[in-house]
Order: sequence, then C-alpha cells, then structure tokens
Amino acid sequence: MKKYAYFPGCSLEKMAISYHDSALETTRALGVELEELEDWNCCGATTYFHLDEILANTLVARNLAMAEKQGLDLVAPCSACYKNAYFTNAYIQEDEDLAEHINYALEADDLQLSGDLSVHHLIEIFVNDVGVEEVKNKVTRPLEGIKIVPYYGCQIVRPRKDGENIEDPQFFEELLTAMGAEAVDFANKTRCCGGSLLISNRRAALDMIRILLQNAENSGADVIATACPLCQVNLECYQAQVNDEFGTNYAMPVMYFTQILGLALGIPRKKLRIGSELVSAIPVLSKYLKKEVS
Amino acid sequence: MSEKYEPVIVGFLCNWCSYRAADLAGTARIQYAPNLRAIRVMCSGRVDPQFVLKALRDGADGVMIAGCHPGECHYVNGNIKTMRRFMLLQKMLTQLGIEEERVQLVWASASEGIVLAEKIDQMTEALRTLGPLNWKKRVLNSGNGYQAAEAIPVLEEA
Amino acid sequence: MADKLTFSREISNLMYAGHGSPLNQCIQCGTCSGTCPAVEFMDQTPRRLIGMINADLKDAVLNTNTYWVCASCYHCTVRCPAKIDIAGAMYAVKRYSIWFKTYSDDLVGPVFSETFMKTIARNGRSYEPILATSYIFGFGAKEFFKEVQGATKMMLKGRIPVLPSRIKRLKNFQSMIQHIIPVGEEE
Amino acid sequence: MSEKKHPDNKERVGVYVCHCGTNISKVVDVEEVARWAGEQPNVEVSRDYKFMCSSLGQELIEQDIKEKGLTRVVCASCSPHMHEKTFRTACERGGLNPFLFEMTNIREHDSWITDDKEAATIKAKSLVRGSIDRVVHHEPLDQIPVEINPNTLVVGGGIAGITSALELADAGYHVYLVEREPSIGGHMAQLDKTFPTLDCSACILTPKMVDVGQHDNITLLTWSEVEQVDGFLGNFTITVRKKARYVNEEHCTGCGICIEKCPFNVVDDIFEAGMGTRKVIYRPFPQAVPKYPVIDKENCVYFQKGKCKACEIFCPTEPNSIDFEQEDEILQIEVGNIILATGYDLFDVKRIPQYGYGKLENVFTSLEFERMVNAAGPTDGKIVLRDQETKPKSVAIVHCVGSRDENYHKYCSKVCCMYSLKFAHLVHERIPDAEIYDCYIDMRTPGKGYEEFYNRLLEEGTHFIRGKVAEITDAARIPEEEGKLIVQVEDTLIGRQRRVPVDMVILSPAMEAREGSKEVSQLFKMGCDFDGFFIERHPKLDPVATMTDGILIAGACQGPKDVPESVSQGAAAAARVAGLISRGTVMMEPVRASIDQDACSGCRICNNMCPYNAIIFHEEENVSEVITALCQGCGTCVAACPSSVITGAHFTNDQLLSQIEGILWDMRPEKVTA
Repeated sequence: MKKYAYFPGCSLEKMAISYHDSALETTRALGVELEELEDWNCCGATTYFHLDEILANTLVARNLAMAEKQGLDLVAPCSACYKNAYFTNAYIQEDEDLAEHINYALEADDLQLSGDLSVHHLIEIFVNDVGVEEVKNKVTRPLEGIKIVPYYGCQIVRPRKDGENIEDPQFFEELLTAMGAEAVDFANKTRCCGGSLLISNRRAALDMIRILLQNAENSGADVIATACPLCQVNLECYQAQVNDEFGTNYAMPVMYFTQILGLALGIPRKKLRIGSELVSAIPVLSKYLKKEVS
Repeated sequence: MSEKYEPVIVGFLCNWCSYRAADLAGTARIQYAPNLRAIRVMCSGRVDPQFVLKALRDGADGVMIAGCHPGECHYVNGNIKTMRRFMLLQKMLTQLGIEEERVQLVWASASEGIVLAEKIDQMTEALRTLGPLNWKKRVLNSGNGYQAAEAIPVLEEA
Repeated sequence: MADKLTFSREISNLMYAGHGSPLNQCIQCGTCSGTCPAVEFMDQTPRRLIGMINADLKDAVLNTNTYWVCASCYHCTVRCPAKIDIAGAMYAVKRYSIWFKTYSDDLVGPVFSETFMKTIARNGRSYEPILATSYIFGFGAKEFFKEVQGATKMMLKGRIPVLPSRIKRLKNFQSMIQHIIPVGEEE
Repeated sequence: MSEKKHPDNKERVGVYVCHCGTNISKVVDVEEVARWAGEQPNVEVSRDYKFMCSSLGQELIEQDIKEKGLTRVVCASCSPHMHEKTFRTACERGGLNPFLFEMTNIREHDSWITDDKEAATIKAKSLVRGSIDRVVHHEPLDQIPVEINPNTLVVGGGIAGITSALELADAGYHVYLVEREPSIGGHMAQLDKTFPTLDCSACILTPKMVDVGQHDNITLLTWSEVEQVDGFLGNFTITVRKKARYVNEEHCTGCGICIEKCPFNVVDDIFEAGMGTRKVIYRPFPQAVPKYPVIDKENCVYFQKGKCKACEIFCPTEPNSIDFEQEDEILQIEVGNIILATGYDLFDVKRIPQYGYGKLENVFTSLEFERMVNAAGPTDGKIVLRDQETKPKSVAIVHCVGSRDENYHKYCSKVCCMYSLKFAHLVHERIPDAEIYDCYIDMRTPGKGYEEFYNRLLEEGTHFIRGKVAEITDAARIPEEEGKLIVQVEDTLIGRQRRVPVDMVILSPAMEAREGSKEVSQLFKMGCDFDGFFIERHPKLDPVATMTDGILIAGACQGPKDVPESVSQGAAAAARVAGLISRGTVMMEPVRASIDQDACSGCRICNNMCPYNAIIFHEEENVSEVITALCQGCGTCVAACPSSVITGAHFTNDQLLSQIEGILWDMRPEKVTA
C-alpha cells in the first residue's frame, strides 16, 4: 500500500492529539503508511496571509520541499494545513516567478521545490486511495443505528473549483455509510465554523457555531464528525460558551472521523482516545463499546 | 542599426477562420505585436511548404500558419492535411537547425480574435529571444542543409 | 512611477496576481454577502466593501471591521459569478492595514496575527497557550475567565502540553524568513 | 499623390491608400505610404484619400482606370471581408476585370492593433508592396453562375422554423420542415402565457401549426433528423432519417382511440418537463401537428415483452394503422438553401447544488412552472406545491440561474427577467393573497411594453429584492422558518443579508445552446461560438446569414431570444432565401483548381487530397482532372501537387510567391535594386 509524508501540523501534537493517534491507528489498520514529515514547521494557518502572501507561501513550501526530498506525496489531516499546502503547490506550478522567489528563500535551508508532488487531505486517503468499498470490507463493528453529521467545514472543499461538487460533496457521507452509520442530510455541511474568528471576533464565531449545533440537533444527529482540528475545537470546546451566550443547552459530541472509523474497524477506544472529548461521546457509543472493558 | 531588433513574421491565414479572427481582433481593438504580416489563403491546406521556405529565405524570422480548429475546417479536413504536412516540414527544418518556434501552426476560429492576438504576441516574444534567423548564414553557408532546402522537397504523405 | 497609486490599485497589487478576476469586474450582485456566514457582524457587507475599494474610499474601507470579521471560509470566492477571489481581497485589505498600521491597538485580529507570526519566527511552530495569554487582554474579564476555564479543562484531559515544541533547524528557518521580509528576533 | 512613368513596367498599377476618416491615418502615415508606393515597380499612380469606399473614392479609381489606362488596382484600406466587393465593382465600372484588383488590409490588421506609428507604417508599406507584387500576376476571371434549387430545408419546428416555413411556402416555394420531436411547436407550445401582453401561447401558435400541417408547399417531416449534408449553395443534398412511428400515416385518422386504450403511463420528461405523464403511444399534446401518434418503443410492453397490442386491437381504421414492423426511412432531399432554427435548451439547474433543486422538493424550474400554470397542463393550471394540493402562500422567483455567471454562462440570457415577471404576475392572478419575492441582479426589460409590464408588477405588490440568491436551504434558525424554504440573499439596496422564508421557489434558468450544437454546426459546415450558439455572418448587419453561403440561422440557436425576436429572424431568413430563389442563379467566386493535363505525371497524390472527390483519374491517359462543378477552391490539391501543375485560380503559386517576396521587401538579405 501507499506511503505518504504525514504533516500533522501544530494542533495535532497538542489540542488534537486524539486526531493524531486515531489517524495513525486507522491508516495502519488499512495498510497505509504515514511517515511523519521531518522537522516540519507551522504552515501559518490563515494568519501568515495577513502579513505577506509570498512569505506565507514560502513557509508552506518548506514543508512541501521536505516531502519532495523524502520522495513522498504529502498528506495533512488539518484542513487549513491541507488547503495551504494544496494551493502553494498549485501556485508554484502555475507561476514561475513565484517558484523562483520561493526557491531562493528555501536555499537558506538547503531545500528546493519543484511542485511535482501531490497534496492530499487525510480523508481523501480513505475515500480515494483505500476506497470506500475496502473500508466497508474491513469494518468489524458496524455502527448501525447511529446518526452522524458529516461536517466538511470549509477548506477541504474550498476554494478548490476544478469540476468537483464543492457545494454538495458526498464523499464523507459515503465513508460514514461504509462504516454502517447513518449520515444525516446536513444542510450546513460546508458552512464555516468560524475558524480563527473565535480569537478576533468572539461573538461572531460563537453565533456561527450555534447555527451549526442547532442544525445538527434539528437533524436528529447523535454526533458530529469532523475532519479538521479547528472545526472540532470550535464545535466542541466552545459549546458551553455558546450555551451561556445564547441560553441554549447543546450537548453534542464532536469527534474526528478517524475516531469513528477506528471504532468501526474494531480498534480499542483507548487507542483512539475516545472519551477525551469535553462533551463525552461514550453515552451514544456505549452499545458498540459493550464488549470492551473500559 | 542601433535600434532594437524586431522580428518579422509572415502569417498565412485561412480566409474563413484565422483571417476573420485577425479582423475581429482589430475590430475589438485588441492590441498586439504588429510584427505579423498576413497573407490570405482560402484554406490552411493551400500552404505549400515551399511558401514557408520562401518566406524564411526572403528574410522572415518566422512563419505562422493559422487555420480552423481540427474538425471545423470550412473544407471538411484541409487543416488536417496541413497538420500532417506541417509535421514533416517541422522535422526537416529541425534538421536544418531551425528552431521549432520559428514555424508555428496555430488554430483560431473566427470568434477567437483574442486567441490569435495572444499567439502572435507569444510568437513575437519567442522570436525576439531567439534573434534574427539569418537564413543565408545559417542554411546557405552551413553546407549540409542548403541543397535540401533549395530543392524544395515533396512533403506529402505518399 | 510618477502617478500616485489609487487605493483600489494598491489593494489589487496586494492580491496575488494569479487568483481570480480583478475587483473592478464586480457586478454588485451580492452573492458574496448573501453567502457570508459572518456578515451579521460586519459593519459593511463584503459587496459594499468591494464597491468602496473600487471607489477609492480608503479611509472608509479601513475603518470598517468587515475584513477582520472575514473568517476566510472562501464560500464567497467559489460562488462569485465574476470569479473574484473575495476572501483574497479581504486578506489584501488586512495586509494593507497591518503594513500601514491603520488598525487601532484594541483590535484583536491584527494583534493576534503579529503575535502568532512572532511565535512562529521564534519557534517554527505555533503554540496556543502562549498566544492565548498575549491576545486574551483583548477580551473583557468575563471572557478571560471562561477562556481559562476551557483551557484548564483541556489541560486536564491531556490536550494541552506544557512546553511549546521547536523545530530543529531553527536558524535556517529564520534565515529563510529573512530572505522574504526582514522579520525576526530583534523586534 | 504621386505619379510616375516607368517605361519598363509590365503592368500599370494604381495604388489607393485610405485614411478611413482617422481610423487608419491616426496610426499609419498614409501619405507617406502613398508617396512610397508611387516609387514601387509597376506602379503607375498612387493616391491617398479620406474615404476610399465613398462614391467619390470609387470614382477616383474608375477615372484613373479610364484616363491612365490602369491594368491593375490595389486598395489599402479595411478588411476585404468589408469592402472587397465594393472596389471590385468600381473596377468593373471602370472597365477592368474585377479580379485584377487586390485589397490590402491596413485597418483591422494594422492601425487598430497598435499605437506604434512607425511600426504600423512599415507594416502598411510591406502589406501594400505584397499586394502590388501579387496583383501583377492576377488574371482576368469570370464569376461562375450557380443555379438555385427553389426548394428549401428548414430544420427545427419551433416558432422560428414555423415562421420561416410559412413565409416561404406562402411565397410559393416548396419547403421541407424537419423536426426531431413527434410534433412541431417547440418550446412555445409548452408555454402558458406570453409576455408582456399575456396572450395565450397556444391560441396564437396552434393556428400557425395547423397552417404548416395543411400547406401544399410544405413537406412536414416530424420524428426525423438530418443525418448528412452534401453540396453547396444552390444544390444541397440532404439525408434525413425518418424514425419509425409504428403508426401508418396514410391510414391513421388521428382519432386517438389507441392513446385512450393504451394501458401504460410514463412520466413525460419532454413536453410536460417531468410534471405529468403520457401514454406509451402518444401525441405530445392535444393540438399536435401532425396528429399521428408515436409509439415510445423503449417503454412499450409489446416491444419489450411481446404482449399487449392494445393499440392495434382497438385501432378502428381499415387497414389497421398500427404497424409494429415499421422501420426507419432514409430520405434524400434536394434543396437550394437551408434555414437552421434548432432552438435552445434550458440550463440544468442541478449544476448549482446550493439552489437545492432535486433535493428540496418545492424548488421548481421555469418550465415546470410553465406547465403547472398552463390550463392544459398536469395540474389544470392550479399553482400547487409538489404534493399536488397545497397552495403556496409565498413564492420566491430567482433570476440569473446559470447566466451572468462565469462559473456557468457569462452571457445575459435576455428573456429571463421578462418571464420571471410574467410568473410573478401569474401567481398574483391565481393566488391573490400570496407574497411574491423576486430576486434579481439587474432588471432588464428593454422592449416594447416590457418596462410597462415591470411597472405593473410593482403596482401588483411584488417584493423586489435586488441581489443574486446565494442559497436556498431548509435549515431553519427561527420558528418562522420552520418547514419553509429559506432564500438567503443580500438585499443590496439596503446592504443586509436577508433570509426570506417561502413555500415555493421558482428558478429562472438561462437559455443555452442545444446539446450537440457543435456537432450540428459541423454537420452543416458552419461555425458555433464558445457557448455553442451558431455564429452569424455579421452581428449587426447580417444576423441571419452564416459564413457558409446557403445556410441561414433563425431564433434561439443563434443566442437567447424571445418569441417576437425569433419570429422576426424566422421571417428575415425566409426573405433572404426567397430573394435568392427569385434571382434564380447566383454568381460564385471563380476560385477553382485546374490541372494542366499535358504536364500531369499521373502520380494521383491529389486524388485523395480533395475533400469533395472533385478530382477524377483517367486511367488511359494517366492524368488527373478537376471537375470544376464540384471543386470549392480550397487549394489543398494545389499545395500537394509535386509537379506544381495544378493551378488554383486567384491563388496561384506565382501570385502567392510574389506576395511573399513583396511583403518582405525590406528584409531580403541581398538588397534588391529598386
């Protein structure tokens, strides 16, 4: 099976450690090898771009160049990291001047980037590389009866435009269905969670989170699945503050899709760090966890 | 001559598509390099390889043959014949040491004024970089190619 | 370059040339503002901001909060019928505002961006707790308290480590940044 | 002006350089070009003039031919596609064969594409010199008369095609009208009312359809498609496939009993836009012309399973009209002209997922709404939700679905504003207490009575929201939104995002080129643009002709159009054809190839070159020959002949080689002596 350079990004080491662990567990179970990118740096999320576009692209390019050096395609589990890597890579192929400029800077670290590699989001590995059928075959603990929101967020699908259905994508649903779960029809599946707005405009961000939680609850979901650490943190860690601010009482578990997938593949929940959420997912998952001594 | 070098391109434009594309570019006031001098032919299929060689020999730095897109030829498939003929010609010119950029075959439909203008700009730019062709020096004096070029070989699919 | 650049030109120059149509292609249809999930919190809609940029209303543009409220979700960009990269335009105004320091010191967004940037220049990687303390003063006491509560809870769940990690080839990394713009330790 | 005598000149060439007002002279130094031209070999006289195409300019040429004995004329002005004919005629009036004239394009190809005066002037000189050197080798030629077959083919039986067919038939000429559906009528037959007068579409269309069906001069071929087109202006041979109806048109009386008795219903995706059903043996609608039904073979139980034959059993005619053995017929038609009126398709609204069509059931397309609101339609004209009974209390209409959008179609679809207003009016009329929200980017109502119609809608109380709809969703946020469709849009006039809860949404999709229009344009050897619409010869002055002689276009196949415009074009195309027919013959360019039989080596390379099979080979004499009547003058064989014994009239090797030489007058390595 295929091997990728894995770029965890800053949050996976820390806030999203459960994503990190479950990503490694599930890929291993499905025969995909992830080799952590050597000495990676922060890709800057959205913030570098506030300062200087070329600098931002250069910092992203350093990671790409290192993957190229390792001779591997890059995979990023964080949507913001993925989007940055994907676009810097695309721009470098399009724009010779930019490539030249960036390569000049990369020389400082003895690196060079041709842009020949491809960049994937972690979820694409399961959907396109492993394949939904194969996932289905490997499921040992089908998650029947659970209703899951396939929350894409922004940057897996945007701003990419080339012929994909970016307004109503279906691959997350297909993946959840392969696990035996029910993917709820979630109108706001690509609506923004607020991202880093939480820092600069708290009320706006909380309102954006509220709308998503409301939509999830109204659609009868048991749990929200995300594929991005920022979405996860916003939707989960700030639920209490949404409740305070708007007088609501949401208690919606928010999990990484890899945690749910790991569960379906029969990986013990501790290895997936299920239970480390602020809104515990254990109650809704209890029937699948019965056999495990927790 | 101290002024900067400006290449001269002879253009063979098909009456139905490219010539009209050039008309359209003018009507739309698209600004592009005035380096192409156009000759109208009814079909790009009319462009005999000897015309191209004649133009290069007479001092053109490059030749552009422009016709309808494949499948859109006014005369069913004249442009397909041009394409085959062009590939053979290109091969021969390469053997003579003439750069590929100097003789180009492009497609431009009657509505593609802007496309044609861009192609002319690109070609002009490419020729500026290459510098003058200097056929006499390059082909006549090089010894090996001269005979072949002067004999105007039959470039036809047999 | 004898003529002074207009504001709209300056903003265009700050947008990477390869992305989308120029701002003057805007047909003022409002798709961006109809799409924007944060528009309620902006004092001008994105469409209006583009109109104001095109009209060279520099001060009025910089005085809005619109571009700092933009969450960069790109929903407007993909839907724009004129193919304008609106999120990209917001970035351009942010950059303009940071470079010319036209923002007020109590605005959290740009202060955060600078802090974030400095952390990265120092460590090569970001570290949320450090950032949290430096920008937290932007909030009122109540929010600060909540933030700490949230953080403590996360710490207890093992999700916040104590020290930030650094990249190994930090010197090279910093020199690479210097190649593009002179930022780094001395400031 | 400059005049000079060259005693050793072979020919006496007159060169005329046009200022075109300032169009040329602003960039090209025309006086210098004229002065310089006077010094070129063979040039007898050279002048510059403000407007060469004016009658005074033309007289200048005529006069010089007569007085100075010019034997050749060069005019450096605009594109030959603009005025070549004008100047050829002037030469002819002066007593010179029109083909001894050559035109130099120094406007479209020169003065309009650059500001660089020096470069433009050098370019103009080069082009002029190319023409001078070329024209010396011109030979007098005679135009070739071509007889026009008085029969005409009209492709497409919508309102544009119907108009063309009737105009010609009424003028006494025979028309073959080919339509691929079982009935003529086109999109107009599906509509309820027509804007802005609101007259009933069927009431004004069906009499015309009946006229077509009964006209002695019209051969109506429905359920038929053109498969092949051969020949040229005046003499086309068309191959038409007449698909099997499985109903014998000679015996069938159109009584409709078979339709009544057919036990199977299927959804009608075409005429009813999926809103209603039809039988397996069917007429698309009651007023269909012709009246004969068609069996839908794919859904017919007899064809699929071998049992049923209800239609045959109940057919009252003698002999029985149902013919399960019927096969497609291939017909050959000879015509002189072709009018294409193949119409349009509607943009597929599913391409914009955020509008929810197909997912949110009460989102409708314009055509669905047209059928719904039509008294003869599936709901008998009642405006109801998908459940077939609930009347909507609020309706939103969405403009510019797929048009004015670089992600789909860049162009404005032109008719949508008006038909959207019509929809708003019809909802007001049928459900007076309904709230109607009309979301538009710009309200485009240019046309007689159109703006007045908009004013009427304002009076009727339609809520107009200026903004392109961003999305339509059912995710409610507040109680008022529960169970509704929420239209999210910026009201740009107040600068606020609004969420408008409604019961029903009607999308107004763009008109787009027919699927396969590219193939159609290739079949008929004419052009279609990037969007797939057919290209007219001139956007302003020749809107119904194409670049291909003998092929005309009418209606929405050329671009979005409403009914009155389609009718005008249908009539205009017919008038063009009638003019040609009444003239009887037209003169064609004598650009033809010929082979010097004495020099031909019989290598046969040219034989396979000709796309028209116009070259035949005489085995005995071992020579090839061009059949002039079939030759179209492309010159491919001329370029291919290894012995250079094929001559392409007006594009001979001598002419083109001299032009190359002339055009490069300033580039030749060895300086030529002047």
